Amino acid sequence: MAMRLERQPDEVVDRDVTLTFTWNGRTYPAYAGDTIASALAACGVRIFSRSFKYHRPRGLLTASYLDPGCMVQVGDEPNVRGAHRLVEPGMRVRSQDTWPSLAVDVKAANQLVGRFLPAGFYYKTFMGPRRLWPAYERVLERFAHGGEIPDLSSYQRQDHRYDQRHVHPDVLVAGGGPAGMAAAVAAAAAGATVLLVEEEHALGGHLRWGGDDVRSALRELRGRVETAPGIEVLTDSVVLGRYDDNWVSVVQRGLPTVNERLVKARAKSLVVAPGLVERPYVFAGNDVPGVMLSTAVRRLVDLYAVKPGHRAVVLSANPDGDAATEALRRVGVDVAHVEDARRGGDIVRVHGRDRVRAVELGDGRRVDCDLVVTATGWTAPVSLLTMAGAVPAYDARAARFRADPAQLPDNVLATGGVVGDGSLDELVAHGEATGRVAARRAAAVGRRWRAASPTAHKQAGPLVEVADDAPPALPVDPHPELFRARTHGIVDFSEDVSSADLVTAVAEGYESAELAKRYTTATMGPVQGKLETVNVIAIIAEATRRTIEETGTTTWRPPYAPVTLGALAGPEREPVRRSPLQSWHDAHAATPLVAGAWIRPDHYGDPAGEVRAVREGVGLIDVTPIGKLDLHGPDVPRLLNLVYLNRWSKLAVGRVRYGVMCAEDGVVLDDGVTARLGESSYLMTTTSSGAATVWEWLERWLQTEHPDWRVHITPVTTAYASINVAGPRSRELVRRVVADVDLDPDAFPYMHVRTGTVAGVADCVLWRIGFTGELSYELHVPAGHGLHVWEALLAAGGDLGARAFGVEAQRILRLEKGHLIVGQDTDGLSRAGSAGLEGLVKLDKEDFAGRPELAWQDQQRDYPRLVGLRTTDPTVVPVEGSQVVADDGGIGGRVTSSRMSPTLDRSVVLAQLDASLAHAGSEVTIAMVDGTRVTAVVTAGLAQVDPEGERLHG
Amino acid sequence: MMLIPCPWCGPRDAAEFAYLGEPAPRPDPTAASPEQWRGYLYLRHNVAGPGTERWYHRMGCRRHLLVERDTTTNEVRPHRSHVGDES
Amino acid sequence: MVERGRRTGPRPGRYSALSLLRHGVTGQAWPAAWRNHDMRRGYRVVIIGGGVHGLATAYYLARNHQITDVAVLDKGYLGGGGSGRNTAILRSNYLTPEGVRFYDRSLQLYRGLAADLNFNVMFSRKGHLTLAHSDASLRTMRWRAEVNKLSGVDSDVVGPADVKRLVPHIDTSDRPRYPILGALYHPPGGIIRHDAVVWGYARAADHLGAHLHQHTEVTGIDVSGGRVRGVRTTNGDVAADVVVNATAGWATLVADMAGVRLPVQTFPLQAAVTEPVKPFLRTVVVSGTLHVYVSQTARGELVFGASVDPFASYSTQGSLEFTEGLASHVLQLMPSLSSLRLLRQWAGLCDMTPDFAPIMGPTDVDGFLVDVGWGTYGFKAGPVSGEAMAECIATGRTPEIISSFGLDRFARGELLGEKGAAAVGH
Amino acid sequence: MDDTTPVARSAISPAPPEIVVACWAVSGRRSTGALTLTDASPLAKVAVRADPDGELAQALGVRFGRTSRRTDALDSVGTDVLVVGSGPGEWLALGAPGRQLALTEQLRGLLERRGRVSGAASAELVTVVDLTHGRALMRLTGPAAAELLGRECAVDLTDAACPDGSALRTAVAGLATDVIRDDWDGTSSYLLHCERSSGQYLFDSLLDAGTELGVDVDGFTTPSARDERRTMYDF
Repeated sequence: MAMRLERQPDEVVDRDVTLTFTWNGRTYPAYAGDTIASALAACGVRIFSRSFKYHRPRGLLTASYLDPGCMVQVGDEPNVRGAHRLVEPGMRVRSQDTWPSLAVDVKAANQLVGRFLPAGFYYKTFMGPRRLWPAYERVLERFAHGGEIPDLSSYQRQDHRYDQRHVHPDVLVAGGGPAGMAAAVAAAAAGATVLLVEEEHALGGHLRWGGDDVRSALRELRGRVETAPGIEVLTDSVVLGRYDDNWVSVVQRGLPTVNERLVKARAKSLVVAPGLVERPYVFAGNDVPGVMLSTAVRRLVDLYAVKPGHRAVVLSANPDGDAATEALRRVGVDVAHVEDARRGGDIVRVHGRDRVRAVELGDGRRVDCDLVVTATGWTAPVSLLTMAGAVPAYDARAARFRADPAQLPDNVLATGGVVGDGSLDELVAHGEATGRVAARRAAAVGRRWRAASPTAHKQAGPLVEVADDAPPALPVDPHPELFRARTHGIVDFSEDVSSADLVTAVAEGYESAELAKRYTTATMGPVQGKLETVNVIAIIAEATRRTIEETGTTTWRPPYAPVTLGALAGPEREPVRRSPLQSWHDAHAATPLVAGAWIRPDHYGDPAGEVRAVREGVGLIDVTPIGKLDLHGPDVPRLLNLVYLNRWSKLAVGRVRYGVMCAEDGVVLDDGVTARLGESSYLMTTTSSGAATVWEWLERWLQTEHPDWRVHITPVTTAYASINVAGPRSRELVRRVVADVDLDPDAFPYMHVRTGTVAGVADCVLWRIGFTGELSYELHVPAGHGLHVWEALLAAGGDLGARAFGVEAQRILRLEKGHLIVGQDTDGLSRAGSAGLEGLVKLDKEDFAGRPELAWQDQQRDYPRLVGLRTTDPTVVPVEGSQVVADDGGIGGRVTSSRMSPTLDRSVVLAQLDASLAHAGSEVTIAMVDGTRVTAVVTAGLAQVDPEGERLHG
Repeated sequence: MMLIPCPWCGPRDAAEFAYLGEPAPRPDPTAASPEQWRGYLYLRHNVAGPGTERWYHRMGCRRHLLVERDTTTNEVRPHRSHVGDES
Repeated sequence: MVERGRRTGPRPGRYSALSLLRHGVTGQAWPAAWRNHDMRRGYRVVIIGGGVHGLATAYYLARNHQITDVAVLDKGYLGGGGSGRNTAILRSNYLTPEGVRFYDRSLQLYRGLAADLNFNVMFSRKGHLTLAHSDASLRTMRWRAEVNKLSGVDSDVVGPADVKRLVPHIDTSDRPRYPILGALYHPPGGIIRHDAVVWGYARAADHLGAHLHQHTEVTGIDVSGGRVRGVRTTNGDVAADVVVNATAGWATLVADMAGVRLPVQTFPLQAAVTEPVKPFLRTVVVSGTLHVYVSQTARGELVFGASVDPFASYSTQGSLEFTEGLASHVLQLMPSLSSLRLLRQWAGLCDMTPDFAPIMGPTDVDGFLVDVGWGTYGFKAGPVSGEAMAECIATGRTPEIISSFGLDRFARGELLGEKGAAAVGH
Repeated sequence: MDDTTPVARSAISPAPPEIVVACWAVSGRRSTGALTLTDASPLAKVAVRADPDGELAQALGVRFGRTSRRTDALDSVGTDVLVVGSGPGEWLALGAPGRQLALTEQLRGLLERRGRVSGAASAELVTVVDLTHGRALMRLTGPAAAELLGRECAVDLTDAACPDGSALRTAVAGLATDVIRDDWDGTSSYLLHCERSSGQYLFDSLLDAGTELGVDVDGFTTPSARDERRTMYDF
């Protein structure tokens, strides 16, 4: 550790703990608390990456998270901020984007041709011939800048854990510098719960490298934070965004259990205290390793005890530059020259390629050195303030954009450097006053919310809104306006965009700041403008001969800091729904079928055999996902009349009826059967995918159009396990397990409902309906007993050939019978007539959903129809989605459902056809997916098996 | 994430609600002309600014409610018909 | 706005590798890509909206119909709306024959655009893969593929093994929740540099004589006797024979100025981009079920999009829940991306129609035309829309290729069936 | 209940050992952890709908957002019934396992017993539905319970906003769930009530979210354990 200094008073490294890690395959030592960059810099490493476009060597610039020159690959994690990430034992760190090595980068040849690659050069060439562009594209891709993501095969889920947490602080303080800490303490003292979020690894902000003068103040502030009740501190955490109603996202890094955590806060007050970000200076060679900001110097020296160079030249425009000079001198760096920008000093050029050799001053003098330090001004990171609605304005006197706190909503306040300057005492006083206001406003919001919420105990007295006493204004110090020297240099270090590029863009007509940025890609890289945005605007202003104010404002889009997809996603939470019979399906090798959130058995290995069992004997299918709604009240018939196409006024107790619902545009919405169980009790079923939609649809009619109707709806889909027992021998089977219901066809005919005891389970509902076209009983069993009844049925029906059938067999059975599936045999434009449902539409009812559209459809004849098709070649099964081709070559319809029928031993097909083709007996042509054509004839009805319905009614 | 002022549950995250949009009065289904009916189906004012809209508290009390929202800022207030319902 | 006449110099020089070299050697500055003009008192055609639709309309008016007395007005900078906020995906695998034919023409124009405009728009034919996670979506994809094939568009349903081959990072294992049952593969689809399309059209339209007026907001539209007379702007009143509403996000507000009501609601559409990583994703990947689409740019960034926000709004602030949903859905598909970082999110405004198809052509006000209601798929239709709108203006007749997109279809109750393919199908 | 009554199964698979309590197959596991999750699905669960300001609301004496533990006439056996104001004009009554029929009858008869005739046209519409089999119910207990729920639920569950005796419905792990604060002997405890088919999902999600906090599965307590500590019957 050749560049490691002797122990520094404020250092954060623990010299008692030495770790090792590798950098590009070589082992390096580090102390606990070192960042990757500080450990490497302590060992004399100066180059950490290559730049994006020209592959110029890059060293440390800010020595912070924002450092654009220190993006590295750590294990399988790309784009790690090496100047922020702490070294862990055994860490494998590699440089990114270098070939063959960091020291010798072949792509650096781009530097030599840079003059031919001006901003936007790629727009100006390779327009043709067209076939050459893809080849060039591949070359461009090689220059993609960044690390590598792991292959799926090598990705270990357990090494990549992320989670999330919701918090509800009264006050959230973004930034743990002096003002932020003071705000947190004052808010807590006023009774608020506080979340204090700090980006760095410790609280303190710039006090951490402030030296002797502020050391005791820092200790005291930290002590107050620690002892104050109700403050939770998150370090190595960043507020990413402020969204509607103070919904604030925070990423928490460096946790032992998870890679990253997303903290989602509903903050009653947000205090924005991010301090200031030091701004680089634009001049020729400003990206040569060895050029760094004054804050980088102080971080390296004070926090990590690393000597940034041997011989330095400092360009200082402010006290922080002077302090950096002091720090350098203190640790024995030879400060060869200090150029004071406040007195017109300037530097115009750095000499050297992979390291600083010398610097040329404004007056032409040349000074040999290996370190150039600039302190030319600050950027206020107003991101959270702009997200809250503030529009930052340029303040020429302070040489930075500032946000006017008056533009902020009541629940957002700002303190510290982002607002103004001032002594430490002034900053702390401002923070405290801001914290108090934040706490008071939060208390008022909390009282309002609790008063509106039925869970909290009601407030005793009326709400008292407390008057604000606004914090005193912070002074704003004058600062010289320094953006660019008279030479051109890099403006956006991550994107390798120079000031010359911006000038070119403006000259070519891209005068708006937004256009110039887009044309050059300035501010689009990983740093997202935090370092360069003000310089960019200043240079565009200069090029367009406008003022900075006229040129624009700084735009900051969330997130403020990059955040992993893993943290945003959190742990995987995708609700799934399981039937009470699922364990049986799993144990019997059912092939699972994902249907919405439900997992269903598609088949048990032999769908055709399952079909035959139903047609010939008896089969059982788990239909639990069918939606079920308990409807109760005297006005249920009115509701049914309104939502169904057909009439429901006279449904007798014990009867079941089929109904179809349409939306107000007449398009088919859902279908199902509804039973009348008692005088004012009904049980409605819906399709399984439509269950939630139908429930909301009914509630919508009741709540918004007919609030006077007396109907209660209770969703009971999974109160029952639903088992359909289908087949000619179903009655025989059901009789064996049901004692208290007369199953005689006359006593319990088709489309009737009974309640009874099944296999010892009371309160079961039995319907006689038949989606499969067979005699069948649908048993709705209290869900906890579903498995018992299912197993009892299978056991009782062994000699009848009873077996389970899955969704696939059911689809075949219903298709043979010509029963449609809403959403498959209908689409988003199918009105009732197009689904073969004209007969259900009762236009003599005064009102029902979609009535006018269906009345108008009834008057025209040219709408598409659902028909059955019989292919000329019975072995041909046109795939669902196959198109029917009209005589003119256009599309005349499509196959909506098709299967090989085990019952008929030929294909069965439903299709939606144009009216002109949809006559029984007409021959149509189907385009098969392999390009061949087959013919088919439109059948008389939709049902191919038992069109008379004898089996069903048996 | 916006807070929707549910008149029954208090302020809740918008993600708990379904947005049903600007309410349109339903014409008389027996007398409406095609223009009137399709206006009801398809035409909305699409205001840029404060407007009234309906939401459904799907994850909560399952009640429909009205709010006033400024569509340019997403500032939400309870609709006047709900103000004073619950104190 | 103060007219800044200092750049009325030579028309833009031709771009080529040779000219790049020459400028590199001589250090000579490039001419401006377009010029600033004084606003005339009147134009034959005023186009409201300086995005890809408006600029393409101006370009084809001049190129195909020799109509150059044209002004394009934009309240901000060129391409600052949807044209600069979309995810730049091109495809033509729509569901209806009308849709397929229309977007296929657009793709055809896009393929020749770089040469046509002398501006490299960097069309990258990556192929476009729409994943199916259920039987129902597989069925819809087969339907789309068959319609596409009959219209001569390269599109087919492929199996999980093909998906894996095209995108090795996709998890095609037997996961319970969103299994990958197959995909609709559309090799001609891809991505393009959206800003370059805007700039290329702007430069070419300017070159042919159209006037581009940035930072000029339309504040009113003059209509009398049932026909349009001109527009009022923040830059003065302008008479016009034809006014075209080619805006997105503000379509209803602009139409209201002419007294025309549109069945449009405005929803934000959000997008996001990650930090760059080495290229690994060669294909555009879409999952309608998971509401996500993703592609990797030549710069290495992943660009993500989703479906529109769940509620109407004119706010482009963006939301956290969008990025959360996006990330969780992307990781469902490609779990090994978990340590990749999201860099930036943004939002644009989409004018949604009831049937997810646009509204194009004449209105009840003579001379007031619309090219609106573009939902989430306006960018990919830019060239063909410009071409068709230009023809519509020049001939006074609605070209056949947009005849099914007329405003009157809603009152007739004859909606188009594009919803299934357009809702999230980028 | 006689011996022939079949054993009912909850939506949540019991952690071993599996035992039968009150004709429900449940977990007999005993945890001494500080944060426990228990499948309480065997409890009788009865939903009530009525006018939020009507007579039944008065008779129940619980408003939306709050709970009340009653030992009075609601259940003739005299075990506790927890009446939850689960929505505007909605209540959820939780009772001892197997008591759902009795509880349903009691609730249906509540107004009659107050001298009302249910058939009368002017009578308030009251709906009572037994949801014992239709819902999953679990109890999360421990000082860190709110913190665990904060991983999966966006609503403020701090004491000021959600004190003991609170009831609300919101999304937990993306699922519509009744969250009922019902402390045990001063220890934070929440009942979570959701649609049955997603019960296992919710249970697993809470276990996953609580790994870091040390959440442990505790079984459904038997009546004989009643003397030793509060049981699920007391819920």
